[in-house]
Amino acid sequence: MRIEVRDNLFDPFAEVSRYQQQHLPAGKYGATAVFVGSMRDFNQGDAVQQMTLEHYPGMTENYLRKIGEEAASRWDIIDSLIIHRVGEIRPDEPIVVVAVWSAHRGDAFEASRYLMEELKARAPFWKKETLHNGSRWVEKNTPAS
Amino acid sequence: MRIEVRDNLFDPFAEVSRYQQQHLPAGKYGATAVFVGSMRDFNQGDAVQQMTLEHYPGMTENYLRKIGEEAASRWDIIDSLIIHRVGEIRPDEPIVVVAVWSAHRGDAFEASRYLMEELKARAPFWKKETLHNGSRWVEKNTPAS
Amino acid sequence: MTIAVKFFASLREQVGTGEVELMPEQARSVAEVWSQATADQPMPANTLMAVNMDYVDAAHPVTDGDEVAFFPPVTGG
Amino acid sequence: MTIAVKFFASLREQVGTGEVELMPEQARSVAEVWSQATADQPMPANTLMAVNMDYVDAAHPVTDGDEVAFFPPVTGG
Repeated sequence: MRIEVRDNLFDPFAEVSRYQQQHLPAGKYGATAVFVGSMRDFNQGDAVQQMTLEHYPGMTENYLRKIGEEAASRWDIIDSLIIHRVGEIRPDEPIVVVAVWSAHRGDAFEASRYLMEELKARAPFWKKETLHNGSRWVEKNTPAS
Repeated sequence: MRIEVRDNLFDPFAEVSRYQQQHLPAGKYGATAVFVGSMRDFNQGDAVQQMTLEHYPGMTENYLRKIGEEAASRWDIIDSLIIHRVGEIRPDEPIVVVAVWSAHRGDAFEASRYLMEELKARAPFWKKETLHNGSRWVEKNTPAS
Repeated sequence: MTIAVKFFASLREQVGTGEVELMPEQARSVAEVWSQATADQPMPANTLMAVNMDYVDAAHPVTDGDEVAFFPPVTGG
Repeated sequence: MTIAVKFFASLREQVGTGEVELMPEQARSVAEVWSQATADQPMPANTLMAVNMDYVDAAHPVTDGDEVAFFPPVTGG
């Protein structure tokens, strides 16, 4: 399991691919589920020019690890990766990538969904959006579906 | 939506990344859910050396497209990609990649899961495994979870 | 014209051929296509059937120019 | 030693500081930490609280050396 908080742009698919090559045992995983959250250029009907992601250093990593360990205890997974961006972000840039490797697809799908929902519910990150006429804190996340 | 059946090795994450760059409107998708099915080197307790994937040309593509259209009608998705390998495959190589782009994560997660379950249930592909002492057809897919 | 009959995967190996053609007057349903094309071999219980690349059941009618396929449960993905 | 108090995001802006220190005798619970550190500002209803980087409620005790944090609902991912 790897947990990372990054303050610079990353390529989520290249990161997943690299992690897989370096850490996963060849031929053992049959299922890889990946989720990427990206910055949209609109929210709640307004154009968003930029976003600043604040976090609580230390607690953020603790909770990402805790969530990863919970997923590993609930599902039969081989490995997982979470990378989350902080700092200034522009539209279309990735914010988060979550990847889960498992022997079977059910475990991979469900664990990746769990990681994302728990991350959004419990990991201490906060988004502030820059609009054309000022900025605002995002008050709450969208529900799961 | 792109549907492809390929008889050569592909890099699933590079394919998803390239498709995204070429076809997705920047800043409009907030959620990308990707699933990759890979060949394991074991199945039902036996070491598997190689696999041959047969399909029904024409019907396979029709059903992948049908499944993709069903997902697009059920969930609010922006685009989707399905690539499935056929022919001779070695352990650790990707068999299938499914990617769904949406404004919201619930739609992306659920549509990608739907694509995989329906693909496994209805798309005419058949796996034959080569073991050290001969070969066997895989008789049925593992259940969803 | 004719009816094109296809067999895939383990059924292809079992029947001994991947493709045969029937004259339209030889079969009016998918079940009759199977009997004619396989010389009355028993059809495995889990056999799937398609006419013109859509799933159908054994009672489905066939007509001149149809493509009829038989195959075992699918195992892709 | 002291109690380190942190505020994040909109609460940091509202309280006007990101970090203050209290003497341990000033507060025995998270609620008392808030009152002391904010000069009795009202606490927004949806405020989240952590002691030593674990979520707690307002009644949670605090002791010398603790790190206490207040922040709004999280919005990552």
